[in-house]
Amino acid sequence: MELVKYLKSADLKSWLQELARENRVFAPRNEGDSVIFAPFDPEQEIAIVHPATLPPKKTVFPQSEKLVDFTYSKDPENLSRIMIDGKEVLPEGTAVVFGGRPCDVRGFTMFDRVYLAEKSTDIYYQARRENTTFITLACEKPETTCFCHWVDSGPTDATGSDVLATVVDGGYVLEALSDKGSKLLTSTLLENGESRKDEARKAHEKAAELLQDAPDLSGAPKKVLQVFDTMEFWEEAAAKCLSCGACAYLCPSCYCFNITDETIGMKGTRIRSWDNCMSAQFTMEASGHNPRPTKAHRLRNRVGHKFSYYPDIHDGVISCCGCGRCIKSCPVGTDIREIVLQAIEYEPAVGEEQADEQ
Amino acid sequence: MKFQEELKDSIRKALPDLDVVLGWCGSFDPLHATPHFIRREEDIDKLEISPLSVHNLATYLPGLRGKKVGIVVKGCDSRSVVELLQENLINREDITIFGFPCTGVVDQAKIKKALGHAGNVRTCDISDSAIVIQTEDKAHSLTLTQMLADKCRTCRYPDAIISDYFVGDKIGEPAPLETDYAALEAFESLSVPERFGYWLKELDRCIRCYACRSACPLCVCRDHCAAESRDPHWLSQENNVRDKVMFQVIHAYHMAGRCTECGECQRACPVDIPVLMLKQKMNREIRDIFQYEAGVDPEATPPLLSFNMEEENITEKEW
Amino acid sequence: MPVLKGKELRIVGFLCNWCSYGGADTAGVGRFNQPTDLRIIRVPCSGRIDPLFVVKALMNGADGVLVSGCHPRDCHYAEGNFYARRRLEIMQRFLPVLGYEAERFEYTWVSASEGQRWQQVVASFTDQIHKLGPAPKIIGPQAADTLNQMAAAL
Amino acid sequence: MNNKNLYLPEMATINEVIEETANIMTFRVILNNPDAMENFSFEPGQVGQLSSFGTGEATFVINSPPTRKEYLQFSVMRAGEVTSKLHSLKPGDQVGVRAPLGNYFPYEDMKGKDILFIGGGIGMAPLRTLLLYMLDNRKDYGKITLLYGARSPVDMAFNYEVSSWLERDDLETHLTIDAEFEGWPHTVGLIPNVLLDIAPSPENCVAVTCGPPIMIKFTLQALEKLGFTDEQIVTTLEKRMKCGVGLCGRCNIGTSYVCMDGPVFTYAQLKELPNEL
Repeated sequence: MELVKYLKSADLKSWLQELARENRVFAPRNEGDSVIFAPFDPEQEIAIVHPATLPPKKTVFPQSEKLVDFTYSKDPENLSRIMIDGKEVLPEGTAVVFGGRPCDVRGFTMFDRVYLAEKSTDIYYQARRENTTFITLACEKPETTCFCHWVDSGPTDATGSDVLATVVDGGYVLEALSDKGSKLLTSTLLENGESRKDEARKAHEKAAELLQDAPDLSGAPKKVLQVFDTMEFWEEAAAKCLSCGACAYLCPSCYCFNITDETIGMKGTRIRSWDNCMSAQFTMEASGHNPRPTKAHRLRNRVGHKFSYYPDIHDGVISCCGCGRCIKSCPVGTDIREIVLQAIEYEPAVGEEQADEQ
Repeated sequence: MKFQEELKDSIRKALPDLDVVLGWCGSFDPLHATPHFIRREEDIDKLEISPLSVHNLATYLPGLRGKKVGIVVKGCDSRSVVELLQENLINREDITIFGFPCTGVVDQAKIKKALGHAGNVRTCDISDSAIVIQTEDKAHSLTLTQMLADKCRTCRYPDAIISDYFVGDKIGEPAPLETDYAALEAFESLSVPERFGYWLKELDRCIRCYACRSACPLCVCRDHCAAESRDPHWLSQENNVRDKVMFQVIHAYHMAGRCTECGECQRACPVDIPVLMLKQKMNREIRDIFQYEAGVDPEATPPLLSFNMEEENITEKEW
Repeated sequence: MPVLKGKELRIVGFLCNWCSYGGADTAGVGRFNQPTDLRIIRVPCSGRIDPLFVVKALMNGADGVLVSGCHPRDCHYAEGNFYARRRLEIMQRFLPVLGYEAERFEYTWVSASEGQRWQQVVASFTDQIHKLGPAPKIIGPQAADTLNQMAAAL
Repeated sequence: MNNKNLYLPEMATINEVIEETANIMTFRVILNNPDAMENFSFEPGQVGQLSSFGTGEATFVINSPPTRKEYLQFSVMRAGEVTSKLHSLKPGDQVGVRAPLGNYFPYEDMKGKDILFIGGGIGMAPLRTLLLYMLDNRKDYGKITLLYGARSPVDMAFNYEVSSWLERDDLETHLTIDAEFEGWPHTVGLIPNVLLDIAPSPENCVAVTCGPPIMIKFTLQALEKLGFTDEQIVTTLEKRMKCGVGLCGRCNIGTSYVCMDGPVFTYAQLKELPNEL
């Protein structure tokens, strides 16, 4: 059932407009000096030449979303008694996300293992995930901050995507990778793409050739855990960290959240919003105790979760897709690659080893 | 930089008495620098001072209180140090300041724009007048003055205001390349709905990472910020532009009479939101009313912590 | 003074407990006719007012904000209104950069005995806000209008 | 896949409020949906998210035993925003309940063994569930000993039950307070010291302990001194939680999520975890 189509560059907007009749369509566009995913607007240029500043994470995992709407009302029989009614607010409609990169979309597979787990399925996430179709754009060349191939992926890895689009002369080769993807490729604007498959294949090979050698991270889960108690390691790694949340919010695979109540008058909402483990409040307990009191503790959790805890639980899969946004957009250039490699290479000082043995 | 070796010598001399010296070194690509924490002798060699030394390292000082810290400062950074001293947020005797004559730092956003894309920089050579950047397919020669951060184009304090070591020759009072607040004034000439709409549009893409706050050397509440407080409940966690604008107003107001316009808030923003303008507006009004400038005199009393019975430049409304 | 014609707008007033709240009371007791757009929040002192209250009120749907305290030198806490004057003046000058007319916010001084002055202040400020019309709304049912207006302006 | 909404609480009504101490209140709540109440089942040690809409949710152990089904009981110590709000509630007020969550005490494995409960302050709440459950199934367990300590007599929650526990001859109860207090007929001394004085035998015994971190630290040392092995010691942990179902990412200690893999851990399990309590 392999379905391959070809779309002329000139027809891209028309095709997205067709798709927008039945779906909410998101595509990257310029906003100020940044490129972000926004509802497709035929009046605006689609910015797909380079990876977007923000991944399309919010299309499935919004920056904030309603979980429960609640209303207060007075009990007619006892006016001093306030009754509360809570109603779930579930996401509706279907969406198409065009122009994400392989790393961006692969990020959702990190969510899937957690949010779609049998024992605790998150129906909000599930509804969006199942109703969103990803047309992913294969990368032509890596940026300096790209390291998808370090984490068992690559510039044309379509894991998690429904259609893989490859730039070829004059347009795009579109390969359906799922039933959802096939269903999108029915437009009359699309030509049969069989004859251009080779061209796409060649583009994929070229992209792979441009990658530099990747270090072996298979030892990372164990090694990162080994330095857990070496606070000097984390203090040095976190020294320049500002403890903001940019890395987490730009990360396609960071999935932590907060739940808060917001009320106006007799109505309110329980919302879920992005949260990040670099924030001091994240683990701050009401008693004032904080299990991760400094940025070193918090960075340890961030790196530990991605490169040790998550792979330990989920068959060795590193919860990082190598998009490099956390490096590129970090206000102080913290490089997670460097930290992981340092952890792998870390040799405890001799005195310390002795202390451990005692 | 000519004085870089001299600076390294000064640091080498001072390091034995210090826990750490803050400087800059190379980063993930040749176009970027990153803060460098010099703890050991061998770290000194990595120090690099250049127009890429954009970060205001004073941001780290309050967090290092209690330690003996050396810090390399540009003129603008030194104003943040002065302000922190003025507010008793750091102890002068714990800080060793290394100054140098700063000829300006780049604005990465301008370079990105000039290159079209800055993701594949191979080399970057900076001379007194030009930045030559080699990307994977092309060499770009950019005029340094055009790539300078706006704050450098209007700079009046190129030499550190206070320092314990100063390397190189002081520049003195430079001729600014631009007049202060020209962009702000252009913005103010827009219509009311245009101004209102501008912020809604620009801040809509804010992801509330609060890098603007975390990078700010004078946002010293750190883990107790109004942004996340539930009591008082200034902001909701909803993704709405109202709360994003409100946070920027809170930031600007909390900086009133304190902000030195180092521009870290805007530089840190991962989605390039021009948030510095709000602080500039606040500063210009404070300058006009109180003839006050933050971060130039550790002994000065900030305008909002004092008053006059009769305010010379405040005209109250007649009813 | 006649009540202003047309739709009532929403004006938030922050009044200090010692002077202006008393002044408003005096105006009421004296039956001085006033427009009814103003909603009063009593605070201990004008020095208690964080200028951010003003912005918060505007962003949450107020069309105008009025702050009134004791006359300079008459502050119950001696100096509260002197500090307030500096802070509020700065905020008033700041508002235009956000896209709010500076005139949407005023601060003034009314003593407990100045019922007449209070009437004058309320009437004049209400009139001022009506001339400006409703402030743009960021949230609530009218938010869509703002976005359209904004799109048109840009 | 099940399609249950993980975040939608069952609405419940507060049936009774008991002021335990100056900062601890106990709430007995009944789910508004009679079927849900009827079919509600949980294991001793499991927790629930109790919420006051408009303020938020917080995690508390269900401290009524599963064998007593007329209400769900939560004891709440005032500390933050949610607990302060809960403390203002009265019978008849509405709350949300998401429960049961987490694991539970291995009461099946404890059958036939002697049980030693060591509770400090509000830490008595999770122990109460298991204690009452065991008292309701008394013949399944060997000797049961309770050591319950609080700062002072007025800080002792569940006072009204403690007297009946003292009277039982199938339960050995020791009460202790930190410092001398006029009219206090029981022991005075810190829990770990009193524990060493009582010196219960570790043989065929399981120690179940909960309390403030500092108490736990020294109690564990005392238990080790008495010869208890790590496997013989069971405790419960507490972390800031939001989702309660292993997603939101704040309660993990390395790979273990306190909300899913806990809150009940043996000391042996705790020692396996990275040190991030």
